[in-house]
Amino acid sequence: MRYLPHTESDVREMLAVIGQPSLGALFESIPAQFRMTRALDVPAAASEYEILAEMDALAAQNENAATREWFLGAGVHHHFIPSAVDALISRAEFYTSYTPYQPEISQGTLQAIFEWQTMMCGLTALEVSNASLYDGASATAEAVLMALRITKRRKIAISATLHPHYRGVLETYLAALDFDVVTLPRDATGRTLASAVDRETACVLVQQPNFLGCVEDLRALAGAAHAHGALLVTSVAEALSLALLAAPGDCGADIVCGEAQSFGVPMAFGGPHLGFLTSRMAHVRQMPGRLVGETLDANGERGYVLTLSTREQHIRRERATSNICTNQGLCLMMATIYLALHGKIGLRLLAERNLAKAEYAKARLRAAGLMLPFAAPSFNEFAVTLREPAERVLARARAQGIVAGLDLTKFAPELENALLVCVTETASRASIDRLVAVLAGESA
Amino acid sequence: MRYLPHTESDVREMLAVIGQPSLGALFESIPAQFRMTRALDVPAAASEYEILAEMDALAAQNENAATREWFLGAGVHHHFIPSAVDALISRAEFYTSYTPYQPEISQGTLQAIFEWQTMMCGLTALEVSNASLYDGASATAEAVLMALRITKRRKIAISATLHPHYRGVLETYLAALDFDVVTLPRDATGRTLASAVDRETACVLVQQPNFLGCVEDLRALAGAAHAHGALLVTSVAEALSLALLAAPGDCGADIVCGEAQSFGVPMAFGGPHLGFLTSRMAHVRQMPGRLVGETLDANGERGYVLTLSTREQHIRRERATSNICTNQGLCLMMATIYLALHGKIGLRLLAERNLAKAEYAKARLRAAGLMLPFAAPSFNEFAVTLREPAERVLARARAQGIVAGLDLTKFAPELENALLVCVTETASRASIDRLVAVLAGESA
Amino acid sequence: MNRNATQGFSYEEGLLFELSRPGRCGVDLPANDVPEIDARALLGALARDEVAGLPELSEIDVVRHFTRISTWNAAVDLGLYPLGSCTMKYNPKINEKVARLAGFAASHPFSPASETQGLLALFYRLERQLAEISGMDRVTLQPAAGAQGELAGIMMIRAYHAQRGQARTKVLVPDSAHGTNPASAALNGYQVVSVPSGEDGILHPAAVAAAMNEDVAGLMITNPNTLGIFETHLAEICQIVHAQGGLVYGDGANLNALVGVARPGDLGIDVMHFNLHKTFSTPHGGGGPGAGPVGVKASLAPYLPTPVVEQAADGSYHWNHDLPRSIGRLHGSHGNVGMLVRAYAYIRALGPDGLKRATELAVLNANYLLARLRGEFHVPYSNPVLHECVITDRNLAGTGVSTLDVAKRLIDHGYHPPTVYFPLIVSGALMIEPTESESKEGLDRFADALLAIAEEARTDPETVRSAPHRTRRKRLDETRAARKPVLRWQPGST
Amino acid sequence: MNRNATQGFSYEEGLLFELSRPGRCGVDLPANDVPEIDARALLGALARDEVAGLPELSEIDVVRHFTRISTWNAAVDLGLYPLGSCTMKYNPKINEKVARLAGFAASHPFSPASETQGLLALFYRLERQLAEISGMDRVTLQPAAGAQGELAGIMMIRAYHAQRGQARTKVLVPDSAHGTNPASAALNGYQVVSVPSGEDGILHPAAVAAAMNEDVAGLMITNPNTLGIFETHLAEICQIVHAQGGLVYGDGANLNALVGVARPGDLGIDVMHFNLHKTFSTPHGGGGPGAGPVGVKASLAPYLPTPVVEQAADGSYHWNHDLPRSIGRLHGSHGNVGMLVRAYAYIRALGPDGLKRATELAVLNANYLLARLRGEFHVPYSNPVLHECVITDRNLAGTGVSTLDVAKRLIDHGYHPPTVYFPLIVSGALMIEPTESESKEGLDRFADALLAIAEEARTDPETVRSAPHRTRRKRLDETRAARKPVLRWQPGST
Ligand SMILES: Cc1ncc(COP(=O)(O)O)c(C=O)c1O
Ligand SMILES: Cc1ncc(COP(=O)(O)O)c(C=O)c1O
Repeated sequence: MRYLPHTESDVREMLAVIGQPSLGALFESIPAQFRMTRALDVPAAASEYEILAEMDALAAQNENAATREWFLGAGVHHHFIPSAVDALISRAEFYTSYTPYQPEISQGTLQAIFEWQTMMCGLTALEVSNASLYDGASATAEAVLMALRITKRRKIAISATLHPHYRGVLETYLAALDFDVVTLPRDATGRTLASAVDRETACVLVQQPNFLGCVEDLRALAGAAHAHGALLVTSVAEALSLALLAAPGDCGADIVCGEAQSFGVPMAFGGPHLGFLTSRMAHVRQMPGRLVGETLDANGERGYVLTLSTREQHIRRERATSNICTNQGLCLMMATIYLALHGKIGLRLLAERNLAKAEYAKARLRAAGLMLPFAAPSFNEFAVTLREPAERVLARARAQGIVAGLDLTKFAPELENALLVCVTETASRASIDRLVAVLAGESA
Repeated sequence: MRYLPHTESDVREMLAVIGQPSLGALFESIPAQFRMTRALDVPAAASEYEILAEMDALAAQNENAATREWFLGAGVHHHFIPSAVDALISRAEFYTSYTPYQPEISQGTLQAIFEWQTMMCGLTALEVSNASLYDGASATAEAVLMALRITKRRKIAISATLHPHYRGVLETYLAALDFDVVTLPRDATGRTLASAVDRETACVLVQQPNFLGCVEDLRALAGAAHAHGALLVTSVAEALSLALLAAPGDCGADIVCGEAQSFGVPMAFGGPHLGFLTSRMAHVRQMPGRLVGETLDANGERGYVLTLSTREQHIRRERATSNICTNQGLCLMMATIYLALHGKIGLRLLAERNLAKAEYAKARLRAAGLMLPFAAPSFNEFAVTLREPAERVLARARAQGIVAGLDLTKFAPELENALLVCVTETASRASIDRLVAVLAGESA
Repeated sequence: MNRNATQGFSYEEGLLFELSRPGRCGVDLPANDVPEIDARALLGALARDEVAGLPELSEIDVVRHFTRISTWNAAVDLGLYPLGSCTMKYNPKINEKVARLAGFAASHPFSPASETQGLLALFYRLERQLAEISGMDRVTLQPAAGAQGELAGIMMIRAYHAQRGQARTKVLVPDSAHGTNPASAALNGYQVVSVPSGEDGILHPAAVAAAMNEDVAGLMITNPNTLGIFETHLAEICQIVHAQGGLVYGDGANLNALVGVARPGDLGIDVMHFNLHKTFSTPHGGGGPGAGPVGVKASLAPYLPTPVVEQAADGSYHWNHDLPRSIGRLHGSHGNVGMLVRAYAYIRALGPDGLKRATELAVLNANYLLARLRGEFHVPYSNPVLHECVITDRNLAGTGVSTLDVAKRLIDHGYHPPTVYFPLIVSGALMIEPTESESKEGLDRFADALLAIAEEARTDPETVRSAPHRTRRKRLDETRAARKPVLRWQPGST
Repeated sequence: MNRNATQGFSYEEGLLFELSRPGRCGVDLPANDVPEIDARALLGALARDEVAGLPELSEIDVVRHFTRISTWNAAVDLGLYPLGSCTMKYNPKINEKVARLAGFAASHPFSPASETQGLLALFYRLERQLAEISGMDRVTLQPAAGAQGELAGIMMIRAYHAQRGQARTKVLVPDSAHGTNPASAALNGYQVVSVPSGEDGILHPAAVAAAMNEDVAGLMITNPNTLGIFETHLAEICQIVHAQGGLVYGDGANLNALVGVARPGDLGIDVMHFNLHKTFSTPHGGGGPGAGPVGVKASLAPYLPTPVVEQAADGSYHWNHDLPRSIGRLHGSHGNVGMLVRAYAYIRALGPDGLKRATELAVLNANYLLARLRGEFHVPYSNPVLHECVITDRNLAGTGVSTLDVAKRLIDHGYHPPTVYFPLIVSGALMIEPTESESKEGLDRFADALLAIAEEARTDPETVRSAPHRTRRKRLDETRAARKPVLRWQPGST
């Protein structure tokens, strides 16, 4: 077997040193009745050539953004990823290493995390960033738990326009715990109403832009939360919006969490992606996840180490701020490279381009006589009201090679025939025009 | 522009240090009438996203072995390439470095070349290998020139079954030089007849297996050559055959040259591939191309350097053994990795598998009533006589997604309706059966 | 010093922000083909002025930066990385390739099942393969790592009890357990009760019996445990827990010691996670992503996270969202799918014989290392070990050299140190997991290095205590980092 | 010493053959689905017994081996690699990606044109782009590197004269020329006549006129020349050569100094090669592959190698093999196609403005470096330079430090040395080509390093003379290697 270096004579020599007669004898600490006497019932070993053929065949059965015109987002966004990202994360030093427990031989990973932390602080206008959480959904759950620990209150006010899967995960995380959840309704413009916040409220949780694509007024929500001593937790599912919208930290958000998949991480059927979390320095000891800090070596040279680990499970065990151990390191590396490539200028331009494309699509849809249900501004995603059930239109679009968006029937049943459309820099004007034609029911 | 780091203020500061007013002023040594006053007429700059779209579209127009059943060889062979090959040559240290002129910071490349040299000596049973030539065709031309230098004779006897493109390149290289060429005919079994060798003959050049797939009797040819003091030059277009056929050096070949594309180098429309050349140590000073040798460093530690460079153009100029400078370094790296992965056991197994697949195809074709024109044994490629012009059969096969081989009409007009078929480890029994069906004119 | 490592030059490289120059950019966008929009005009105060925190670099600056800093890392592809419990085995290159196929990497979780049959088929098959390997009945692939798998498992245990009208409040966790075990139980609202290991490092039925009662929801156990020792009493322990209505959670981090040899499900485990980044070779990525599928016995299947993949009579696959007793969703989408693809390719590569052989060789390697080190190094437990072994610094007492020093000195020999000071029940532990990827020669060189360090601790302790010496950065001051945390770069800070 | 480099650890690694163990193998084949064949039985003495020369290793052994040895190389992605004449510019990552698309990488040269229209279109467009950039009329993409391009060019010159019934026997080559120029001429049967450069490093009309006569087939000239200096008399020189019926070959290795600014064709060059691995950024691969297309004026077009791509009225592309006066074929297939794909992607990325800007910045960088070094280092010629500059060790006379020492000491600072002792007309030359990829800060650090070495040569010459100090291997003994060549590993030799 190609992955296994041992020759038969190696095995013999090693057994002799150990003083055991056979490989089987090494397992005698396992009671005999529990030792398997049959082979595993999995398919026979395959050569690389066969694996590739099988995987090619499986891959070919999945619609994907490489071969379709793509307008489906809803928390997982199709953005172009510069080739340098994959080239660099393919450095074995990055992808075949592990958590940088031994800083002297992990400075590459550590420095990149420190750079990531710095960039996320800048993008969210907060003071501390951790080194990733699993995904936007669990990061949001962790952010709420952090707010609960900070405030020691027991009520959570959640915007109705939070991504339904984020809400789902949050509810799963909270199920066993004794907290009250209230839902903040949205107004007719598509934005969250800060009702129901009171002295019991630990935090107001709002998504920016929200699940329906609307840009929330974070300052107003922060005002409402802070007026009662509650925290504002802002969840960001489309991280690129951070380059264009007022930074949550500047608007009063105390914790910003969410999903940074848009920063160079493939959609990949939803994962692995990149949960993030930033907060004020005052709350750092309640933060979940790893943190990298600057220090000096024995020669006084600058270097980086994992730090403040007394928050973490491997030190604090049941009193840890989270149970997370393995996180999304390589996705963080992708995003760090992606952000470094785009930089201050490129990320802004890209965000503006997303805005322009989406605004163009909105204008064309309106011109085609379709209704956009919300008056609130949007970034690169918005709802549109179709003339017939979205399911039918989606099927027609697919037949033309267009993945037109997300049917909102299940997620926002109050909106009839609504479709959530995401328009990123990857959509050309011509393909937007084709989208509009099929959504408006014009023949192609 | 993403590749260019200079900011406008960098440019200004640098010009100030240089003492020039503008970038244009740097070009004043070019007479004004020759300076362009218009922009180049090439397409406007494209973003990565646009380049990828354009290249995807161009690539999609080419039939290729990833999407077809493939039986076309004739010097460019479809073999499976283990993923580790590309992963490793994608190390920037390998592909963004150059010729290892400075050995202290090029030991990676140098050691790999030394390993390649060792392996090629073993495979060909000769004593010295160079560090690549452009391709099999030019390596063959260089081998003949080397034989001419060694023997100081002026006649070359070339087998009629040498790859026609190798013959073409050889004739191009020889055109200006004053040498005589005679062609050694093939016998009815498909093998070269060693007629016309005499005391004037510098070398007998024969391909093994020959262009028509037949395995030559090198010992007999070596005998004929050596009897007249001529050298035997053996050209190998399918390097994998070296793992199965009697090693040319053991059969008396004095120089072995050819193409090692089969060792992990993509077909890529014919290049870049990997010319190789091995010879006896006695002739090393007549060898073209780079050589790596072992030495010691100032501390007495083993290391590797380019050596015997007095043969080369950068030292010897017009008296060099060849004009080659940039060679096929990264292809050599691919092949070195490929050979290391396969190793002694794997390469033999692979060669045996090629033999078995081709023999199966031959048996099935015979069973289907088709004639195989040659009695000589073959390795993984052979000619078959069809019932109608190959062109027609090839078109029918293509319609079924099968690239069935090379129409020999142009290359061996004496063989009517002949097709050259290459069957490697990549062909399953089922796909060979489909091939046989279409070649035999059975309906699919 | 052996010839595994020496000294060479190393590049220096500042932080991205220090390299930044106003006006540089490493990407170009296509020409804009739609009307420009003035964000400030459209959004007013909802827009930000300019982006903060990002550097300005050209493409080559970025490529050089990350290529250079990468060279400061140790990695499996560069040498032995014997972190105990982490299973740093070889990450096959083919797996990296297949995970990047557009049909996987550019697919979307909201694409309907009918348009993603290849992925659903892969999920379906991988689930069944993991179930077969572990002896469990059903598997969810959703958890993003082992710890999230633990959380999911404990949630299912809670739901199971709740369904029976029981609000149990405690979870038993052996003192040798990994930190995620108590943390996961606590995160799920349970009170953690630590159960002491016996003198022989394993859990004894009596200790469990003493702690077990009807207030205990279950026991979390790692088998083989974090000492690499098989929990020989596990079956009996499971019976004790089950007898009181409790369930047993298996931490599958060490499943690589059992694959093809024994199945946790057969031993009495009710629910367990798999770390695909350990046993099933998906790369560790400098800290993730991993994947932490969870297998359950049929009794817990109703509580699995939603959705689950099912196959219809016509052979097609679909998502079933309708599990009324499900604990709900754990991931925004379907989990770390890219890792599932790699793990599937790994299982396909090895097949039944290869999987078992990998287990045997992993266990052979750990035992061989232990045989070579025993005597010179103190071995805290005499039980036979499986895939990893623990030694300590006890024999170095008096030299002033501690486990940390031995670890740092290993770096000079070109080795990533083992896990240190874990498990907590062993003072000065060095927990070594060579995995099956290591050859005999490689192990011999590593053992030689450890033995040389033990010798050096006696002859030249200061050299060991001040290690590493060959790295670009010498020993880093972790205390300083924690005392006055600097967690981001700020203008003027360099 | 500045902070571009320091010391860190480096892995040691033996030769593949030293790591080999009987029985290991790094690949598995699919199960055989056809009857086994006994090669010995079928082939008798035509078969070999067993394979010699190959090691036996598992996949991880091979991966580690090449990963480790790779770390001993300098590379463009790690830092400045200012080899003069070699144009070690940034190799964009997108080009690596597109060259690997199956439609390019898995295509076959014998597939008919109708089935490979994408590739033919790319050939057609790239030919036209190179013609436009150079001011030539037609281009062949077949030559595999610059030297083969020279050979092709000289062959076309010969064919041109032959067509006119002339058997000219000589080719003029300036003394500053690269070694491939005389070698290519000689390989094509010409006698090489060296033409001396003037005091100012460039070629003077008088020198050419003195050597030119009707026995001379042509002149090979590099412009800017290997000193980085524009051949200001080139137009007049071309006239002199043309007047006597000769042709002028342009060595295009330094075309990157002219792209978008001036065109060799406009200056009177009749035939020239392009090094796509220099001007057009295809990676140098540790010594290749490159690609050396050749452009010609219409007068030489009949002699182009066959086949050439042509476009039909319907827009489709085909191969034209029917060039009766062609010099014939130079490559077994169509040349180093993978490099053509990359070069095409590069030209597309830059466009007309980017191509020109790259030229300007390359020239800016060389001039800036020279401005920073002049004074401290001796500059042999005062003419303005374009894309590269030459300095010498003359100012170090008396310190015992030579160009070689300076080069080796640069390694300690983390830089690949420039080309040394070339061009031959300059004693102790250091020929520096920074390319446009280098930023101002990067150049400043490099200049600081060179200046520090000059200073060190005075204060501590021994340190310079024994450099490099920071590398895994110290200065290697090249004389020893040549004296008793060991060109392969043999059993027992370690
Ligand atoms: C024994 C044990 N349990 C649980 C975990 C947690 O798994 P993960 O890191 O995948 O979350 C680990 C990981 O190191 C472990 O070693
Ligand atoms: C001036 C000059 N001419 C010709 C060549 C030869 O080109 P190639 O190496 O592509 O064969 C070179 C390469 O170094 C060169 O610098």
